[in-house]
Amino acid sequence: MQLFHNITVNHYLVLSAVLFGLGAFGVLFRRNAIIMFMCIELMLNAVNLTLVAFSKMWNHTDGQVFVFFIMVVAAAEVAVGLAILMMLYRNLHTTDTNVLNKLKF
Amino acid sequence: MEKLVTLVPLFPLAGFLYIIFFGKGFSKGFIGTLASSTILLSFIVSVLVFTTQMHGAHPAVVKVFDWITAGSFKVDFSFLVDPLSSIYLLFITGVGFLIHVYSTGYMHDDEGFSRFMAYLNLFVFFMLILVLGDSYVTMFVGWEGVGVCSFMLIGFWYKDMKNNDAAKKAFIVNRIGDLGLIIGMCLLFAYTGTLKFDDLFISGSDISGIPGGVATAIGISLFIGAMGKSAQIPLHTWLPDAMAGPTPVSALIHAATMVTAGIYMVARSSELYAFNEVASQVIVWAGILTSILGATIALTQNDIKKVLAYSTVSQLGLMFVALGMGAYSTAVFHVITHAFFKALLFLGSGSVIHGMGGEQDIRRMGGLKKHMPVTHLTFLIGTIAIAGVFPFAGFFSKDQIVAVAFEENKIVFILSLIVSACTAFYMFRLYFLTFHGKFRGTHEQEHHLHESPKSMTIPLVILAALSVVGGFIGLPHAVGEEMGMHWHWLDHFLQDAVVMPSMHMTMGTELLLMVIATVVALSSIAYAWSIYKKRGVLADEDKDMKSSAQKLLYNKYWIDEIYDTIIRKPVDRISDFFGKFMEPKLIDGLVEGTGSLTKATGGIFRMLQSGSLSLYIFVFIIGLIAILLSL
Amino acid sequence: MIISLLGIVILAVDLIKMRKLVLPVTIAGLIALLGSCIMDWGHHEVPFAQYGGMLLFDNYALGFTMVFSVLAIFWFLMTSDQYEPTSSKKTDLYALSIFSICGAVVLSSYSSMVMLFLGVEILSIPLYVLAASDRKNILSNEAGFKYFFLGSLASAVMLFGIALIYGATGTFDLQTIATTFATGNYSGLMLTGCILILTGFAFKVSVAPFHLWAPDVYQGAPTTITAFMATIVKAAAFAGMYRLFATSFPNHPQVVTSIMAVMIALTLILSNITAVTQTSSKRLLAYSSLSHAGYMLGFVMMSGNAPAKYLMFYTLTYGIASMTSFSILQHVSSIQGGDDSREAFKGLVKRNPVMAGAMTVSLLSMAGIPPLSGFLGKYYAITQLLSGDYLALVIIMILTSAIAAYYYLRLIAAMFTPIENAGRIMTGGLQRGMYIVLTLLLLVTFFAASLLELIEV
Amino acid sequence: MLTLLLIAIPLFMAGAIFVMGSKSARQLALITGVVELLVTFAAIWVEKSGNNPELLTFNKQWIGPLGISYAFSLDGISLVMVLLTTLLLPVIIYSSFNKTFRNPHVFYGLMLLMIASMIGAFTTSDGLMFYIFYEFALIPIYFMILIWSHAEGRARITLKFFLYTLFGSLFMLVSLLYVYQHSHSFALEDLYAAGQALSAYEQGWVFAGFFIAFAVKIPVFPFHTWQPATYNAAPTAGAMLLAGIMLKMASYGLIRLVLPMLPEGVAEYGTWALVLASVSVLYASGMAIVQKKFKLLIAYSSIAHLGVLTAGILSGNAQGIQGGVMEMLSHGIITVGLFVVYDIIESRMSHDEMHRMGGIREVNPQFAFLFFVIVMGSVALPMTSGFVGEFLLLLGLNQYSTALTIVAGLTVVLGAVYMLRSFQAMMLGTSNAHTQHFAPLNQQEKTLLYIIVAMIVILGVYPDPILSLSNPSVETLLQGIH
Repeated sequence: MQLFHNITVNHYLVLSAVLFGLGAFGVLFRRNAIIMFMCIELMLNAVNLTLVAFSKMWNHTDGQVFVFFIMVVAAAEVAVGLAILMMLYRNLHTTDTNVLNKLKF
Repeated sequence: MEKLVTLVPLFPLAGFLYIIFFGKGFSKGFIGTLASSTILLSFIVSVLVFTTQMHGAHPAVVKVFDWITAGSFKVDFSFLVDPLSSIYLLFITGVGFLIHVYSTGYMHDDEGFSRFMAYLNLFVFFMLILVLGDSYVTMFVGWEGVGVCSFMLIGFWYKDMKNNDAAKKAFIVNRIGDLGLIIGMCLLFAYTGTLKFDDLFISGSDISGIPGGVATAIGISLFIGAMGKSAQIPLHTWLPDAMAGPTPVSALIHAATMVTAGIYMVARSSELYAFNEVASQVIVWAGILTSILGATIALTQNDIKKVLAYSTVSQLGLMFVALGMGAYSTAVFHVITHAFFKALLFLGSGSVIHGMGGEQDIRRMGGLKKHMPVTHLTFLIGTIAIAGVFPFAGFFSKDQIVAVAFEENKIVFILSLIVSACTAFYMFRLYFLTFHGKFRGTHEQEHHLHESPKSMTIPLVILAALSVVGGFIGLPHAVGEEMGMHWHWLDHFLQDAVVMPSMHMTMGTELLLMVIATVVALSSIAYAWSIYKKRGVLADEDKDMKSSAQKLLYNKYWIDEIYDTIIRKPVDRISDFFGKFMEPKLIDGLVEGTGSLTKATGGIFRMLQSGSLSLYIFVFIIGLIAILLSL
Repeated sequence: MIISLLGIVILAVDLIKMRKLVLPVTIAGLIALLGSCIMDWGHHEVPFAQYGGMLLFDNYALGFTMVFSVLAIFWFLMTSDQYEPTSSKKTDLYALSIFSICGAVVLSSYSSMVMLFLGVEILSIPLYVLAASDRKNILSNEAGFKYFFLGSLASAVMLFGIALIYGATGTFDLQTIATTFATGNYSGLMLTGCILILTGFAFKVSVAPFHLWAPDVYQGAPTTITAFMATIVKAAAFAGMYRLFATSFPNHPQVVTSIMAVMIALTLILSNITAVTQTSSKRLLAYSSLSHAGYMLGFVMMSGNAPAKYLMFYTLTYGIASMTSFSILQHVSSIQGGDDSREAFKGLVKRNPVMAGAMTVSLLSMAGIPPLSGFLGKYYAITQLLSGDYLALVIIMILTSAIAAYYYLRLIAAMFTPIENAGRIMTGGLQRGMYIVLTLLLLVTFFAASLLELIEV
Repeated sequence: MLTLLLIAIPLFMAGAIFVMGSKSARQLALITGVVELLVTFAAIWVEKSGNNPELLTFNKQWIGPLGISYAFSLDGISLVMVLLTTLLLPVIIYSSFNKTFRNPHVFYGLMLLMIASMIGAFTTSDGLMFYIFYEFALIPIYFMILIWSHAEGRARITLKFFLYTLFGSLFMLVSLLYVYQHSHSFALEDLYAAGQALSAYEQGWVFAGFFIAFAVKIPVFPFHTWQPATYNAAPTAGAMLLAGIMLKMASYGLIRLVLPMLPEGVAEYGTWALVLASVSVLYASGMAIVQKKFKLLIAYSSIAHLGVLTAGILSGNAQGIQGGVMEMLSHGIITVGLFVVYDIIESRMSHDEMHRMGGIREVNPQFAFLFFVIVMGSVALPMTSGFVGEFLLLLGLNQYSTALTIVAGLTVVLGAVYMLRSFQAMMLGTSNAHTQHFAPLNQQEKTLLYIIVAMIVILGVYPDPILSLSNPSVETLLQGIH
């Protein structure tokens, strides 16, 4: 347990930065829309983590309140996103984003 | 009294306007009388003005109206009445009147008669403005005005493109001179702040402040203007071509009046030249060269008017010699006498041409003596006068020039003697070939031969008389004393207007020079007589000209051809280059190029918008990283 | 104030029932909103706080709300004939658009990062749907998807930024943040956060290099929606951005400014030059609206000293112009069976003079030709930049605006080139009315610009 | 007040004509033109009489903090320019009477709109207002050419014209704003003060901005390539408006804005501009010599003349400016005259290729005579309006550089070359199959030509009213500099 006692806010920051980066790279390199959603969620969670860490640091709860907001919004976003994806799937029968290049130049 | 001078140019103008706008439907007789009478009226007024000047009235400036105002530059439209302008008035209106009368006869059968008279009136108007103007600008008005009149009159028979080309050439060559004149005026204004004669010369003499180099530049550029008008090398080529116009025009414009505008202008600026050695030398040499050139070419010409034209060129050259040597009044003297006898000769030739039904080639003439006695007699007088035989008008004026040359520069002196020798020769060649021997023209021409009507012969007679006595206004000292007459009257008359040379020549030399001049003249007359009268030699046809010298002269030193190759062709070629390449390809190409360049870059930028989501994300994140790194 | 805000929300909810009344009610609501703004105007010495001071209705907010409502009114009126009055689509459309207008209002009035975030999302989420609202049309789907996806990515980035700033300052309140780093020497955390938020906004307002989505989405989305996005949404995004930078980072370090400068330059060059090669007029207008984003960013960049009213003026005039052009484009291309190339506009002057006139004026206004208000807007932008000695930027602006004139004029020229067998295009009286009004507005605002000097924002 | 009237009348009438529709549009337009002329005369009378000058100025704060205001004032120079506009307006309108346009009310509406904005530019005493009017005048003419031209690829040509001039004037905007940064007001006198306060080097750059803008519009080599094509494409009335009045806004701008604002910039860093102007005399003359079409000849000849104009004005002394003012007036009249001649020929021959004509004088001497007078005006013969202007310009230019004067002065020679060539080719010689049925002038054409010829001659013989009108203003302008 000693191990976990000297964990400072910086560790959290690093962790969330890593998470955020992971999400970003996921978005960057995956082609499957679903996976890409996941990555974005990952990024959002990274943000949440940061906020919580900070609100602990400043020890007041604003940050944590904000986290809830984020969760709600994220949920809404995902709902919309999935709806659009459904529609897309209905028209294209795939979730590969590479096919989405009708609009160009 | 001076106020009246405004009327002098007014009459001809009125005549012009009336004929142009209301002249329709009037008889030729009426038009002719109207046109001539306007000039007569001006002549009368001129006489009045002249007499006042003769009785020593002070030079006066008569303001007509405000004209140009620009900051410190202010020019009124106003006239300067002084001895110089008044004497010019006199012979312009005088000779002008005679030639108007002559024209009523000469042009009688031409359908453009009234137009012709109108143009003549307009010309006289501008000529009067030229000599009356009290500043270079006002003078320039007349200067250009006579130019355009000569354009209209040379190209009077506009259906023949040859005439139009001659007219255009005259106008454009004159324009080159005018550019010089304009530059001269600009410089003058830049250094003195005025262009009025009385500020510059008479009262103020602001010109003393001009640095020497600039003064030379001014002198020369003004002289370039004179070259254009008075047909001096290298701008002389237009004058012979100008003979395409009706003969009265040649007489009035291209012999008596307009072409002497250059002399007038230089004389007017005598203060400027008097103390300017370089410019004066330029004038002398340009003058004497032109004189030689004209005289030599005239030796071989076979077109009666061309001969007279080249003789005019060479006479003008002599006048410039006088000017360049500081003998301004002498030049004016020669201008006047020349106006008399050259007008006479041209009108005479006109009468001949009229009689010959338009024929101008002396090789088709001969023996006209018996057919047209009056013409013959007057023409002979004119010939003697120009040849410079005592006591005809030409003798005195020319002799004065020679005398000055003797004083100033021996080489020029010799050359001027050669010129007068040539003059005597070609004039008598012309005379003999035209009036003596047997008729060489066609039969219907011979049948058609007749003496010209009174309206033409009377002016001839009057001018002949003037050519005889005209010289007495400038009798040399020696002769003057002998005859107990007023000598150098003209010089005394002009001394307020122009700078006077300091001539101190013993009577002995004066007489000697006269003798030399007379001998030269008489001997070459005799030579001409021996060839063309005694041996009855005829002028060669174009084809059988042998000696290259003869060819050279006959083709006028090929100067026109040379100009064609070194000026006209290059200009055309350059313009062509502009039109074909520079404009469409180069300049517009650059303009259009920017447009197509933009399009091209647009094409490249489009590629960024490939439409693939992954690229967009990639760019997004790269951008983000880039920014973060830039911190 | 808040009443009318709620009013819209309620209205939007109960739309689902009485469909006939939708339009009138909406308009009424918006007019009420407008009215209340005008009434509350000027009491800015005691700003009108909501939600425990998380929304702050100062003149800035009121001003922008007015801009939104004006634009919205026009938009509703012009699009009123797009859908038959009793389709469910229509009501959804209205509801969603009104929601996102709420988002816009929030964005113009937030005083806390939380509200900022919420505003952005409320603004965006309905738009994702709207963009994709043409269900059968693959292009529309694609547009919706791209927009949604990149949008959420951007909001994630923005959120991270917010989080960092929270970390650096321990508050979400704009004023407090400002005071924490009033000196202007930011901690790394703060700066990073600031940049991240900037990036997020840069995406929303579509300035380079975060603009790539915009042309595709604008082209793919139904034209009416494009009009909505290009005008109201853009205005809202800028309102939010400006508010943030004006209040929280009034004296942000040079690097931020220079980043913006680069963004502006990139945007202007890329958008204008790419626009030259466009064949589809819709996409052309998309690029043109990008280039305008460049100008508006100029105001944000100078937010230190540039009064907000110039931005308002720009958004309003630009909004009017581009809304008009989009809606005319919509008419024409629908007549031409979806063809929106320059050909489609040939001979418009014969086929419908009013339309042609309105289109011409709006295009010229966007090109910034005096005496159309577009010129004044650009003029303000340029003067702002000059006052900060960004001569290079100004030069770029001017060069590119010449390029812009090129593509606008080609469209105009097309409208005035006669064609044979030109059938007239019919427009509803309402539309015709709107066009005339808008045209006049574009002219009048130029001369009325003196009013701008009276108001204090 | 009168100034406001001058702008308001055409503005209002434009609207009125537009609303009232096609019938009697031209008559209304003509009446407007005449009324404008009368108002101008009234203004001139007020200026000359010297009492209650407040009639000539109008000043209303527009955008205070930005220092923009609706400020108009008529001094001598402006009055001459306004006179130019209002003299030519009736002529131009009347010259279009023998033509039938598709919906004329739009045509004349636009024309009057343009007139209004040009008068605005000539009379405003606010820098930005000048820019605005200057720019706005583009729009009507653009549409006039675009819609009423029959030329091939007019869309392209007009686009080029519009973009080119717009592009140029944007540089002016930058320069203007740059000075504004120091003056914080667009009132001209403030701009003058601020501009003169700049270092000569800065002034040089600001001048460059202005000059490019104006050089495109005047136009000066090498920025001229839009012009001949545009003239060629434009309906004659449009070409007249362009050449006669509109392009004068630029040269007026040189006098009104550049010289007083950036004297040192022009004097020390402006040489290149004068050189360009002088070169364009030669270049355009060369181009004019090779032209086959009369309309293009007119275009290039006017470039040549305006080259002299530009150089003379930039020499920045009283003679140059006075000459500029005079030349603008006379060049406007003469160019319009030449276009009238073109119209007459074109309407009869249905082409304007000079080498295919000839002998028209034989068939129609009256026309030939009037044409000849106009030609003489164009070659700046004394006693025509052309001379006074050109002579003063050269007089002024010479004080800057004699070399340039010689170059620019060559217009005296070359002008004669191309004008006489064309006159000879078209009018002289014997008539051919094309020309022998050259119809006599009808009443309208006679009237037009006589009016123009009268203007040319009267202004040439007695230019004093114009010169003495502008001279005081020019001198005050120059006092402002030194």
